[in-house]
Amino acid sequence: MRKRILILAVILIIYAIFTLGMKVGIIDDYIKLNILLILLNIILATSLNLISGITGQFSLGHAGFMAIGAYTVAVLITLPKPLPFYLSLLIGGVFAAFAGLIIGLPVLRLRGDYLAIATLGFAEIIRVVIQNIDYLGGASGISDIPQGIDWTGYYVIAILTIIILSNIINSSYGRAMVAVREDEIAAETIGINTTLFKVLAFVIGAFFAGIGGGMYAGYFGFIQPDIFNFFKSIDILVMVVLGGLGSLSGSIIAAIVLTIVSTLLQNVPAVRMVLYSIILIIIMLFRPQGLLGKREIRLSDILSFQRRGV
Amino acid sequence: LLSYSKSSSTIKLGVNLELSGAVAQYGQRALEGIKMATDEINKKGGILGKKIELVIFDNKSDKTEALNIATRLATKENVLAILGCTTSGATKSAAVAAMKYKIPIISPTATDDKLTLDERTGKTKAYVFRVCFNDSFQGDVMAKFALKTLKVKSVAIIYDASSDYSKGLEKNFKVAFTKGGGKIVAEEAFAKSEQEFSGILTKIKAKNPEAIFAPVYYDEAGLIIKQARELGIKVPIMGGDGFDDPKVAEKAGSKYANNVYFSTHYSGQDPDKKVQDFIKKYKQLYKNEPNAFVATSYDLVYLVADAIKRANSTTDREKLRKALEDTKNFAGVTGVITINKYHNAQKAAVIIELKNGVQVFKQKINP
Amino acid sequence: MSTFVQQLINGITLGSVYALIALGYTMVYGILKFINFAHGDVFMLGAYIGFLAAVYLKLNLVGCLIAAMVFCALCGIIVEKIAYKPLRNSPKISILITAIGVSLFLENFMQLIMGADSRVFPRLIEEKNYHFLHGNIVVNNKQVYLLIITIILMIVLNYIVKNTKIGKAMRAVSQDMDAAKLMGIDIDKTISYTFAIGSSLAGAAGVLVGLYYNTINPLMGVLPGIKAFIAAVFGGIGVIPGALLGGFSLGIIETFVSGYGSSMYKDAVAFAILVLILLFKPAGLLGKSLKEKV
Amino acid sequence: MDVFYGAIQALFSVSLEVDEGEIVTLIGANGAGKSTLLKTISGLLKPRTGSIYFENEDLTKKSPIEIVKSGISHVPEGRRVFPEMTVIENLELGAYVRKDRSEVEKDLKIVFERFPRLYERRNQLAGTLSGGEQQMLAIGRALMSRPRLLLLDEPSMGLAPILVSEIFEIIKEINARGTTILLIEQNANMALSVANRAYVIETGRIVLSGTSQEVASNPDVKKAYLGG
Amino acid sequence: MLKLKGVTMNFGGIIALNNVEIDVDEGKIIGLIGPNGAGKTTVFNVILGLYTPNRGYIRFENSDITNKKTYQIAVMGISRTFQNIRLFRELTVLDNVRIAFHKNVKYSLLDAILRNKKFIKEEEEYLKKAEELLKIFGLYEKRNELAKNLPYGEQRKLEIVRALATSPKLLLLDEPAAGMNPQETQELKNLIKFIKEKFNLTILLIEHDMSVVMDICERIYVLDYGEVIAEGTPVEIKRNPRVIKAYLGEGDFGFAS
Ligand SMILES: Nc1ncnc2c1ncn2[C@@H]1O[C@H](COP(=O)(O)OP(=O)(O)OP(=O)(O)O)[C@@H](O)[C@H]1O
Ligand SMILES: Nc1ncnc2c1ncn2[C@@H]1O[C@H](COP(=O)(O)OP(=O)(O)OP(=O)(O)O)[C@@H](O)[C@H]1O
Ligand SMILES: [Mg+2]
Ligand SMILES: [Mg+2]
Repeated sequence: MRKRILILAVILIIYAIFTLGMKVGIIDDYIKLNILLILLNIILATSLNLISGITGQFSLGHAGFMAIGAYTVAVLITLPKPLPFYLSLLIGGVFAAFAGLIIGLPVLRLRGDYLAIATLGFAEIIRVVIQNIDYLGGASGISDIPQGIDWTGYYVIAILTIIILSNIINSSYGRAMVAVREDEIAAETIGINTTLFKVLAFVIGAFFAGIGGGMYAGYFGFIQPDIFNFFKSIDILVMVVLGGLGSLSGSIIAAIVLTIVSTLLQNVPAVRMVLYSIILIIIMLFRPQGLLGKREIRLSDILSFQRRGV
Repeated sequence: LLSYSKSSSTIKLGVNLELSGAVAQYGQRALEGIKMATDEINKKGGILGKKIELVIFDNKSDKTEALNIATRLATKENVLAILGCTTSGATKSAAVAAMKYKIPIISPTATDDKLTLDERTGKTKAYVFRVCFNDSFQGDVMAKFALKTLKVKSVAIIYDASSDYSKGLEKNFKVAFTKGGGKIVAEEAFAKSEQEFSGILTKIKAKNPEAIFAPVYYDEAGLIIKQARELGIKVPIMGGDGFDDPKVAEKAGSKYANNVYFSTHYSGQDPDKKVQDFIKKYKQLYKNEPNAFVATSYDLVYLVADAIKRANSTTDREKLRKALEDTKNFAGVTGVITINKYHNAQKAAVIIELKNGVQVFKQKINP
Repeated sequence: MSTFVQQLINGITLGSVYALIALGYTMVYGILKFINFAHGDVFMLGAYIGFLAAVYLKLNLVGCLIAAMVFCALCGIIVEKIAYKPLRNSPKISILITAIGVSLFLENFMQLIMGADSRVFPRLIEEKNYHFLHGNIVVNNKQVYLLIITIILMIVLNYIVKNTKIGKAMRAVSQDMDAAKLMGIDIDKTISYTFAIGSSLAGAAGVLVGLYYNTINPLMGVLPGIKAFIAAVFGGIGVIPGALLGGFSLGIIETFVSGYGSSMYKDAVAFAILVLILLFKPAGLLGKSLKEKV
Repeated sequence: MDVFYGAIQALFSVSLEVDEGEIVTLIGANGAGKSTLLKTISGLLKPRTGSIYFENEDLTKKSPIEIVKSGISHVPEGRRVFPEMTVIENLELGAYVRKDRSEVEKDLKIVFERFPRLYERRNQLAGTLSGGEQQMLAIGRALMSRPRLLLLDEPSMGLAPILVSEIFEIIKEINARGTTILLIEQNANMALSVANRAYVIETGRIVLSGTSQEVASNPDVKKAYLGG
Repeated sequence: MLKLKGVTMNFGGIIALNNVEIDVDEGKIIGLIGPNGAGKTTVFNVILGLYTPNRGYIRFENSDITNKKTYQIAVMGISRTFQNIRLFRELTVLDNVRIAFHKNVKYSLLDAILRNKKFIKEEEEYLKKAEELLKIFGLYEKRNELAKNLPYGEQRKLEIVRALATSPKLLLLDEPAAGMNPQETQELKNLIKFIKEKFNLTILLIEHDMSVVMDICERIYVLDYGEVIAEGTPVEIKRNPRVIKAYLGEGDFGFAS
């Protein structure tokens, strides 16, 4: 119990510090934007980690679910009688989760690279369909989406995502997902319905991707099918692997590191992508298992460590 | 906090372009035009006694990054205005920041009709401008050209469904052409980076259109012309300013680059000294032929410089915005530009014909 | 009817392009069990080498092919040594990330030094069109070359992997590296060979496709790379004739979807068909879905 | 020799000698380091200190390939057959370093004579063989390189009793034809009955060595490894 | 309790099982022996639904499980170990065991997300049970090691622990003594007898080590080329000439002396 209160306190303190920073102006709008991007990437990376890292299902379609969330929100909050933003966001997540279910049921029978292709395929189908629906703006997208969310919303949702995912992972349900990753046959023989857990991971992951997409629409104000293309999925996958497959804290750190690296590289426009690719390779060479491997850095561990240190 | 720092001895202009990634070829060419014009202006002493300083960033052809960079330019770098981006998507994304921080953003080449208009209210976005014509104008021009000059009644369209430029032209051409009594016999779409068009061309061939309209960029244009001709399709092929690159003829091969017509901003054969100087200078600098991206971006800098001069302030974004709005009959390489109330460049279009791979001036169409 | 035949020809041509790239993909995958994401970019590199060889060294087609193949083989070996070898004992997905890194590097490096704009590939051979059925069906000589070369390369490659000693070594390495060492197989050398062959195939494909479409640019490998990967998986990844079959299937499906259905949904429908077929053949067309022995 | 897995030390200054023509057996409990020792000899692991000599040649720095070429063959623990290759292909790979093709053909016949079951299954993928069949294949594959020193890691594991005795017959026969053998066995009774000399290893250290009879009659060994 | 009737299984031409009939009575330890490749492991695989037999049916406690999915069969109370060890290699010893409690978990996903009392209480219970099981098998000290780093013999034991954690009624052991020396084998025998009593198990056991089979099995089935060639008590089997010829050989090695 004390542990929980402590964690809550840390979460609140971080929130207070950043909010204050923004009020005072130490954190200017540019930095704030990048902090929001980090939070968004955390949601996307941790949720993909549930699918690919924890459950071991190689998915290249995360951006597709993001698109569903983003478009749902964009449409619902711009209706003649607009729905409230957070309700729309939830609906966006549910739609994405539903898509995850529809796609997951047949596709998750496939393994490894075959699964990768199928998920990639579905994400592309989602994108192409949106691209060809004029009501959704077609290729030119939807712009001037009213802003429905700000720093507080981003922060709270990111924290909730982390807590929910980590609670799932550290339960029997999460362990069953890990079992699916490690050895499907062995998992089945100890009574784990591997299909169910694959689909479950897929649905939960898709839900949070949808939420992430909706948050994007609600803050960035402009969406286009092209934003949610295959390369977006790859970007998220890179974060997951770089952080360490199966490590939520790894995903969080990778989301932070990669977003900051990318921002810093803005300063060298001519070679930014060349440098980025080299950095990517070097990190992988030095940390082949990802920054954290399968380990987790828990907030509670850090706290208790510090207390001991004092 | 957000106002432009007064002490600066230069005029800082932000450049937000696709220098890497999917459409780097547009951004890189646009940057050439921007740099060339800036150098010229600075050599002549700058504007209002100050030199232009370009603050250049690469948005990786990524929309989110375009917004990120626009935010940076508007807040951290304190530039007077933002030049860019080349594509409508990135520009729209960046425009979110432009509106928020009240800084003019002027695109050299983004053509989507909706770019400068608020999608919710339909009003013109105060800080968003462009120096090129928009899709509906070009679509109109080519539809009229098809009906009146080529005198064709049935047209097949090939377009890039993943490109808002291509879709915009397609849509507006269709409307104008059918209104004028023409018939669209086929509409075929493909997605970015396609190289193989024989499938859709074969289908089109079976429908026997009198002409083909292909609102695409030069890479695809060259391939479409070539593959169509190889399949024995001989009818005229039309396009927009995306065709305006010498590569179209090179790719198609001079044998096939015939009976091709496209609308664009200016003709290389235009005897106007400004045009000829521009072409000569560009060739010297870059050992290459200029295309539409280079030319409009080149004009972009001069147009902004002109507005700064009229605003008589090197620091005030609001004054610059007004001056931009007031731009009338600005004489650039790509024509005489007036910024209309929708913040679009109003100017004449020229129609170019390819004859044995050579660009020949065909006619001029006024707005 | 003539339209149908013409579409079939179009589909086979497109399929040859996919197959040509998929061959190298599948070969590297078959041995190392990882998706060499940079394969499409090696293909691009091959096209540029061919381009440079033709423009500056004035080499003919064969010369350009050899130049591109040799250069790409070297490149493949170097890339493997730098970016993949240190990760040999890591999860395959880690190598996938360095492969993405390599891919980004090659694309952006080329954009940097050669410019992002496309180049026109020189016409190295005389183009000829053959007309049939009163000009209703057109085949050109480049299409024929493309098809023949693809098939020949497939046969050669299949022979190498199935029947030669190095081929057996490759397969052994792919199945159990330690056990392969105990057989006296030089793992490094075998993998280098694999990359050399796979990359030189990509190089050759680059030149041929560059010649066929006469357009090259630094990103030209991205889409064909993905499509070839799909083709390889579809045919049964790791199975060499599968790459050919997968490539042709994908090419023909795409062409027919856009030729007879809606071209707007070409990719979506093609994908849907592929996924559907995969659901019934979960290991691809020619992949054996072995019941795992437990 | 001292051998480590990362930071974990698995062997502690182990010294061991095998003379030409001998059968030497190494016995020890689970996790004692027996397999580790064989892996070090065949070059899969590198000792941190110490050295390995084979016929006056220093193998310590050599790669597994060179070690195989010099005449050492290793039947690893857990069989490690190539699962997606046929039985014949597996056997052919055993002769990978050999150049004398006609002799290889002969040896292939000999292996099939020894293990008729493998002949029945010659075109089956090795991964689908039963456990015991795979074990036969692993031994057969090692023999294909005509080794002068054969390292056997628990060759009788998973074999039917009738085959166990056969395997030991085969080991004796191979030895009689001039192949030196270093044998790891859980079935210490059998191992000691065919071996000339034996070593006992406990938690990475050699604790006892001597002729088979000496070792077999040691009371500690009797109690710990011989089931009585 | 378990009944195989007329079970036939072939793999593209190879008949791995031919008309196999096996009866396992509740509370017994039954042995399954036979030459290599006779089809013993395949019997386990068809029981657990990893392969579906081409003919015949399998009943477990009065229900037909022939076409059931593996996990359903496991939930019904059959658990197994593998000849080629299949642990969750990258997980710790403790986690390997904890995962196996999944089929008994009563808290919902929502309980897990909310970390409520129900969740915490159950989790604590599983942890305690897992640790108890590990202690029985002497693996408690190694609970935080990765499974793949255990020596072979201990991996085998861990597999048994994992199988037990699912609280099965019927336990299938595939060569549990492989890779163990006589002393360890002796311990294993005692362990098997012990857990059988403690957890009220029925056991079907494949083993080539005759000292194990003859000592602890009450009945033995002998397979050869996919057919049951003999069935009986250890004494009967030991003397059966067909079994001697096909499987045991003439020597008396392997028998506990
Ligand atoms: N890859 C590894 N990483 C870390 N430790 C290892 C590794 N492989 C083996 N070990 C450890 O090294 C020690 C010796 O293992 P080894 O496999 O040599 O034992 P063994 O005598 O062959 O046992 P067994 O009879 O069970 O096969 C054991 O404690 C084992 O846990
Ligand atoms: N998936 C499969 N595909 C093809 N053949 C198979 C497959 N599984 C088993 N077999 C064959 O079926 C036969 C029986 O195999 P099984 O593994 O049941 O033997 P076993 O009695 O357990 O032998 P061992 O004692 O050696 O483990 C073997 O000949 C094997 O090659
Ligand atoms: Mg061992
Ligand atoms: Mg078996």
